[in-house]
Amino acid sequence: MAYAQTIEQIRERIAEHKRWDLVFAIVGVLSLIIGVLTFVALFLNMALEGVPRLSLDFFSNFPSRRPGQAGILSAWVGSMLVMLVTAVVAVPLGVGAGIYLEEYAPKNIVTDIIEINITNLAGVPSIVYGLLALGLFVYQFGFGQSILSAGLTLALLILPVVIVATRESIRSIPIGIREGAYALGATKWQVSKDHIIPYSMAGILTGVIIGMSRAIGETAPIITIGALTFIAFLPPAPFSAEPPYVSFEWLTSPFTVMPIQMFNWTSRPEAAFQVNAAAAGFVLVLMTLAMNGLAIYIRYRLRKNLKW
Amino acid sequence: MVAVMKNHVAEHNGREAAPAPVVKADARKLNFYYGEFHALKDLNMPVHEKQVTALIGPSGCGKSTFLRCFNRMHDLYPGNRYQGEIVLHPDNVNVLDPSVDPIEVRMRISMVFQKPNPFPKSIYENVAYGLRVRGETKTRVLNEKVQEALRSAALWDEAKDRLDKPAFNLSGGQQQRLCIARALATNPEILLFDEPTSALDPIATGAIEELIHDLKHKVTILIVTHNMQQAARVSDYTAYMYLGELIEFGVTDEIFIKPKKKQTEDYITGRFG
Amino acid sequence: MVAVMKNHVAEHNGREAAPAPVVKADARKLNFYYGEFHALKDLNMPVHEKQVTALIGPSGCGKSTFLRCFNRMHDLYPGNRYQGEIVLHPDNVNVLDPSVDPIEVRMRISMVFQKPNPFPKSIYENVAYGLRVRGETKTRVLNEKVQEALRSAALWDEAKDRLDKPAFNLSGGQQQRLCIARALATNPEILLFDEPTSALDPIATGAIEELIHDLKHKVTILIVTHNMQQAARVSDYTAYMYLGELIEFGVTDEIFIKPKKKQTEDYITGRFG
Amino acid sequence: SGAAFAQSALVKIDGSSTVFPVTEAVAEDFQKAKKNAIKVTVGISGTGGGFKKFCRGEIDISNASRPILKGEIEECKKNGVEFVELPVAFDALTVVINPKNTFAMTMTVADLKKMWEPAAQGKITNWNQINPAFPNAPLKLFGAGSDSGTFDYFTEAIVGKAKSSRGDFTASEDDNVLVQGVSRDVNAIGYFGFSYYVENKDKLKSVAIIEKAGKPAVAPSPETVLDGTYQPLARPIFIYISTKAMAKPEVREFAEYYLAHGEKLSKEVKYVPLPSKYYKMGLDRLKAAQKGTVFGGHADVGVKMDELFSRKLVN
Amino acid sequence: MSAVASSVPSLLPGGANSKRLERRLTRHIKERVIESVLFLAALVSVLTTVGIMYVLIKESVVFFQHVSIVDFLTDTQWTPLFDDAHFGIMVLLSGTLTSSLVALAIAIPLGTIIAIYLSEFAPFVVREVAKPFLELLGGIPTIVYGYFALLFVSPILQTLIPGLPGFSLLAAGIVMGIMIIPYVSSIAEDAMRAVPMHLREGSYAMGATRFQTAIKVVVPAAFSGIASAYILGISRAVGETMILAVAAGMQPNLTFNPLEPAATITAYIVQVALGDLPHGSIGYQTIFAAGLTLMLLTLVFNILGHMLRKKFREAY
Ligand SMILES: Nc1ncnc2c1ncn2[C@@H]1O[C@H](COP(=O)(O)OP(=O)(O)OP(=O)(O)O)[C@@H](O)[C@H]1O
Ligand SMILES: Nc1ncnc2c1ncn2[C@@H]1O[C@H](COP(=O)(O)OP(=O)(O)OP(=O)(O)O)[C@@H](O)[C@H]1O
Ligand SMILES: [Mg+2]
Ligand SMILES: [Mg+2]
Repeated sequence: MAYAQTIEQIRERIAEHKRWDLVFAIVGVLSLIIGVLTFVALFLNMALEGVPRLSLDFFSNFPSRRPGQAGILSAWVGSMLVMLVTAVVAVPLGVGAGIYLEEYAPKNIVTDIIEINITNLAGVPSIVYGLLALGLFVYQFGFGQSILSAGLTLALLILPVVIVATRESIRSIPIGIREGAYALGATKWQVSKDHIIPYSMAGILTGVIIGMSRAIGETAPIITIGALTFIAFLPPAPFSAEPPYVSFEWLTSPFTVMPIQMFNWTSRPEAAFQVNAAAAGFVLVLMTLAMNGLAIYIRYRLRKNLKW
Repeated sequence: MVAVMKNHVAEHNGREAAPAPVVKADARKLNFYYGEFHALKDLNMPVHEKQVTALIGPSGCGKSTFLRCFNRMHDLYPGNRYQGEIVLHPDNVNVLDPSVDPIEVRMRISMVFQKPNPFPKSIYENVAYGLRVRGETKTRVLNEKVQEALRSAALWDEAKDRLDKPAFNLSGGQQQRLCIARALATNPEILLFDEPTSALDPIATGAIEELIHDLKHKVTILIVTHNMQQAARVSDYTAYMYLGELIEFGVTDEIFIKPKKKQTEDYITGRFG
Repeated sequence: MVAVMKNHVAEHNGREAAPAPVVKADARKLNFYYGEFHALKDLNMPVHEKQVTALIGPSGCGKSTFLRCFNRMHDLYPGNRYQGEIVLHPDNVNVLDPSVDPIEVRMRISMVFQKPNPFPKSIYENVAYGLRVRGETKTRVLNEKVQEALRSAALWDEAKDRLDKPAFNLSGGQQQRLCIARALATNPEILLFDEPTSALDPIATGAIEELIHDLKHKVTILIVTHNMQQAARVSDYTAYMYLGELIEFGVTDEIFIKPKKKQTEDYITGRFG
Repeated sequence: SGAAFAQSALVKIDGSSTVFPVTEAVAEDFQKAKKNAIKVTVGISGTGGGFKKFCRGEIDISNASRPILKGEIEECKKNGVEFVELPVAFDALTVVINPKNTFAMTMTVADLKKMWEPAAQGKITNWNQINPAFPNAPLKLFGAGSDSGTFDYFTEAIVGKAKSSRGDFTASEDDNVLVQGVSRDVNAIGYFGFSYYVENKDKLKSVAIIEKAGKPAVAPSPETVLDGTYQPLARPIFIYISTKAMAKPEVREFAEYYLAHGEKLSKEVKYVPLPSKYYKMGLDRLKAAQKGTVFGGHADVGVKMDELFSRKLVN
Repeated sequence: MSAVASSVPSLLPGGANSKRLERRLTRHIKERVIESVLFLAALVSVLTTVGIMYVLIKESVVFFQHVSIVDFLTDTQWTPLFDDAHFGIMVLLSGTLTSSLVALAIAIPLGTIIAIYLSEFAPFVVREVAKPFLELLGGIPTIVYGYFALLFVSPILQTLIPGLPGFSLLAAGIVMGIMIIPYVSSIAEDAMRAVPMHLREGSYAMGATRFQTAIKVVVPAAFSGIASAYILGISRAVGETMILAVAAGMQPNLTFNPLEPAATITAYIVQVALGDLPHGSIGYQTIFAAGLTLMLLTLVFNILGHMLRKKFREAY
């Protein structure tokens, strides 16, 4: 009141500012719509083209030169197995690294290097991981173009994502819980295994699944490893009825994955293969969707039990 | 209930603080640094066995810092530095000595925090955690000790039918008593409280104060509070701190009735802080 | 400094609280709900012009909730609901009326928070923020008002050589004074303080209390504190709240010397809380 | 056990993406014929990638869209890998234009050279610079990626020197991308494998090629390739079989199956099969385990069909 | 001191000293072992970088024995596989940078706007639904985006910009930008939401509107996190492969004009990886030199980002 401006002037100002609020809200919604519409357009496009092609046969057939008989059996099985290796490698490594950095790491130059390194790795192009894998896993270690090589490559690729998610999740645990455990005489490892890991599981799993949904669609690094495309058989089963019951032979088996199968089909001359590619793409996006849905569900379930 | 408590305390302070008590722990020339910041300056103070010692002083004077030296909580964060000693009797160990394992110190000296911090586990598992950490696995022993601790923390009746329910379903005051039970389950020699009631409502506060009074017969207690009335009600000895220094230490009644230092008097009468 | 302050306040309370003051704002049958939770119950209370009114009461009684009704802070979160009125004089506007723009209310009624919360900007820009929000762009006007506000907040001497430095470089007490300067720069009609010193050390606290005392001549002040001594020192009127209700309201000296209600007395004498 | 069986009965093939469709078709039928007792994998690491693995002994058969080169032969020698060279089909590189283009239906090799030689870079940018009869319209070029056998062959055949080309054209490893490019631009011209043209006849038009002045314009078709008149852009494609791998019955069986059914299957995937007798000759070469290449480590152009078997094998 | 140490075993009441000592020792050893294992897990990321650098440098060294670094950096032509070979990485770099700039010109403003909108404006439900939905954009195989750019976006652009070729950095860049939006918006939004509420309340209490609060207080306070989002977006743009391989034209063209077709480093690498080149040839080694360039490029961005974040790290 004592202020130079009258109430009327202030109201005018406010009205003017609120117009900006409105303008921005509209721009925001529009931007959001651009993103969402692109997704919907891509998805519908694939769905319209690919869905008619979907049938049980499409999932249970091997690739074929005849588009009508070609299926994605080896591709989806391959993708699943590669993802399995990726998860089995990336989760313990990522969680271990995350715990080390949050709970154990002293403030020194080694820790700094590791930290900078992780941010940096998150930005390294996936194709460069392909070059690493080709030089290291395929040749140096002699794993060849196997499920193992591909799984390891993708595991390294998503490792930064898992580490970052783990750390974020650990950081959200209130300091009081941690101190409460230490005050009872728990050791670092006891605190980590009894508290830190269980309570941060929701965040960790979310990170893992986000990483995996990126990995499952990756084409470039697997092409660089040397992609196999015609695989009309499945890797040996991991379990058998006779001793030793469990076999790891599938790890070294040749394989193909969904994006490679898609890539192969898109570069075929016959138009019918383009339809197959769309159908495979549709399935792949559904797989990603399912994984994301799973992530949301897990997050919801686990968070429900955590209140602080 | 408030009235009952008052009587309790008054009667008690008058009767029991008199006989010269045994020293359970002894801070000697204790200095503490948060990196460059000198948070505790040359503290000398005894903690008497099976008595309640209260630490009072304005915010930021170093009460929590002092308390957390006793169970080496500061070891958890880098850059912290102790100097001097806190000697634990009867075995005469300096708990601050680097060669002493902080984990063993914490097994002997338990702590209850300002905000109730139960683990997101069941009530039972919360209380049993300290025992499990010590490697106890026998269900019979665990059951027994959990029950005993919950009884001591006056929570047994409220909790006995829901031991496997999440601790978060308890009210704030119950949660704080659960944290006390958790600290008691391992039979600590000293129990540290850092403003245990500041997050609680008056009724829960009364219950905790009563509990502290009852526990005194079992364990040595050191409590930080910035509620002077609370210090007067529950403690046998009071230490007044200011800017990292121990200004005055003595029997609670004396400190509150006729403090030796002007500074203490100003604080207690509310002239500042 | 503490001593000086005391004199100030005593002299002041004795001399100035007497003449019947003008009502600046008036809460009438105020109810407030956090979703289902009924946090304020039928509050009726006047706020007197150019006087300091203190809200006291145990933790969780609704002091902050009440204070934040005055500038419609609760509008920021979904699910909150007001009932009743807070009428602002002399123009007799009910600030809680949905047709009243909360932004306009906030332009008239400023607030200082518990934890100093300067913006990540320079000292100058922090103080100028409210003016810029109002569309002031003239450098001359801004300079003048910033200087005036910093002087009123007793920060000018410390800040004048570093106006373009980040506000984060200030100490806690300086940051809080900066937040006061920020709130003052727009000449608010009422200034709300929510425990403005609880994050500060005793010396910074003293400085802020002195400042509040000086500001009273310029602006109507409503302050939440859970330090009763502080309420006694700085306020002309005191309201005691408990569990969302206003238990007692009156001239500070009377409330502290002979409260009408037993409940108020118990709280003030520290029998609980 | 089953696992051991899987291990021994695996045929590993890798290499050119150009040869892939033919080999894939053979592999598919072969596996069916063997009731899946023998497994076959076919990769697409490119001819170069295929030979690299082949010479390291990692794979049994290499798909190649060009003959093996000197360096690769040496690499193989170093590792003691010897091979049998088998031509399996023809690919007719097809020069295509937009269907709306009515002026460039036939072109001479000289015209194409003018268009593609390195000297043309940045200078020949308009159709009427090729031939004054052509309209005044910008020239848009589409071609194979410079790392491909197709590129090598085209440059050698048209410009006269392998890998000698202008650089300012749109290149892609994926021929569908080129199909898109040419079909959407009236002024475009490009080249790729015959099968892509066949599948996209509605979007593209092929250019009839005049090899030399005085010769007739010949459009690509299975017939013109077989009778040898579509020159110089018809090229043979090969598989190379490691002699060591031939010791394995499944590899040998596969190779024999390839030659027995190659004619039918390559036609099915829109490649131009060799005349029947050449598959017979290939089978003989396989049975006799005649090692080496007839090209002496160069990527020759315009090899006559019978030269594939009549020339001397060197290894 | 040593006297104290010897009295330690009696720290816990009851029980034999030697047994206690032994238990402490096992506990100590167990803790050390676990710490070492966890440290090794953390070290894997460093080893990955070392591995990448080793592989790239090993092959690049051979390459640079044949091609001088000066030529590599200054030549204006990139025809490594031609008869007349030139190795001017600038050509690929120009394509990489131009396409990235186009992508970032889309992703950074849109991503930031979406982040601000979601964090400061959107109702709870919109935010909870829109965010995972947007993140799905990142889960679509990039090859699908490639064809989207070529078959959908390119024709539209051609009608808007007459004379635009069917393949262009613009079309590829725009689609790449859309693909990157979720990376930018998601991280930026996290950063904004981490800004403590009391800062926002401070601004609202001054009578600021949502927009003013968002722009003047939240964004500056979250700047270091927003910078991380941008850096990650840049890295993604620079490293994106399949979209460019399909839609950008693969024409080694030294140009900064987005309306032209051009080749990028990544597109070149994947092209060669699929091609018919003999391995071990100079042509083949170019992909490692190109990969090294790419790696160094992202490294520079990341280090810049790290420094930027350090400088702007807020202490609220
Ligand atoms: N981790 C830390 N790093 C640096 N300084 C610290 C840290 N923790 C506390 N301090 C400082 O040490 C001093 C003592 O803090 P302490 O928490 O012990 O105070 P307190 O007496 O418990 O106060 P309160 O009543 O507010 O809890 C304060 O000045 C505080 O700012
Ligand atoms: N956002 C919220 N949602 C639901 N309940 C709330 C919310 N904020 C506060 N409350 C509840 O409203 C009551 C009053 O809270 P308020 O913060 O006003 O108390 P206070 O008197 O300021 O206490 P303190 O001294 O601890 O600041 C408390 O019971 C509190 O739990
Ligand atoms: Mg404290
Ligand atoms: Mg409050």
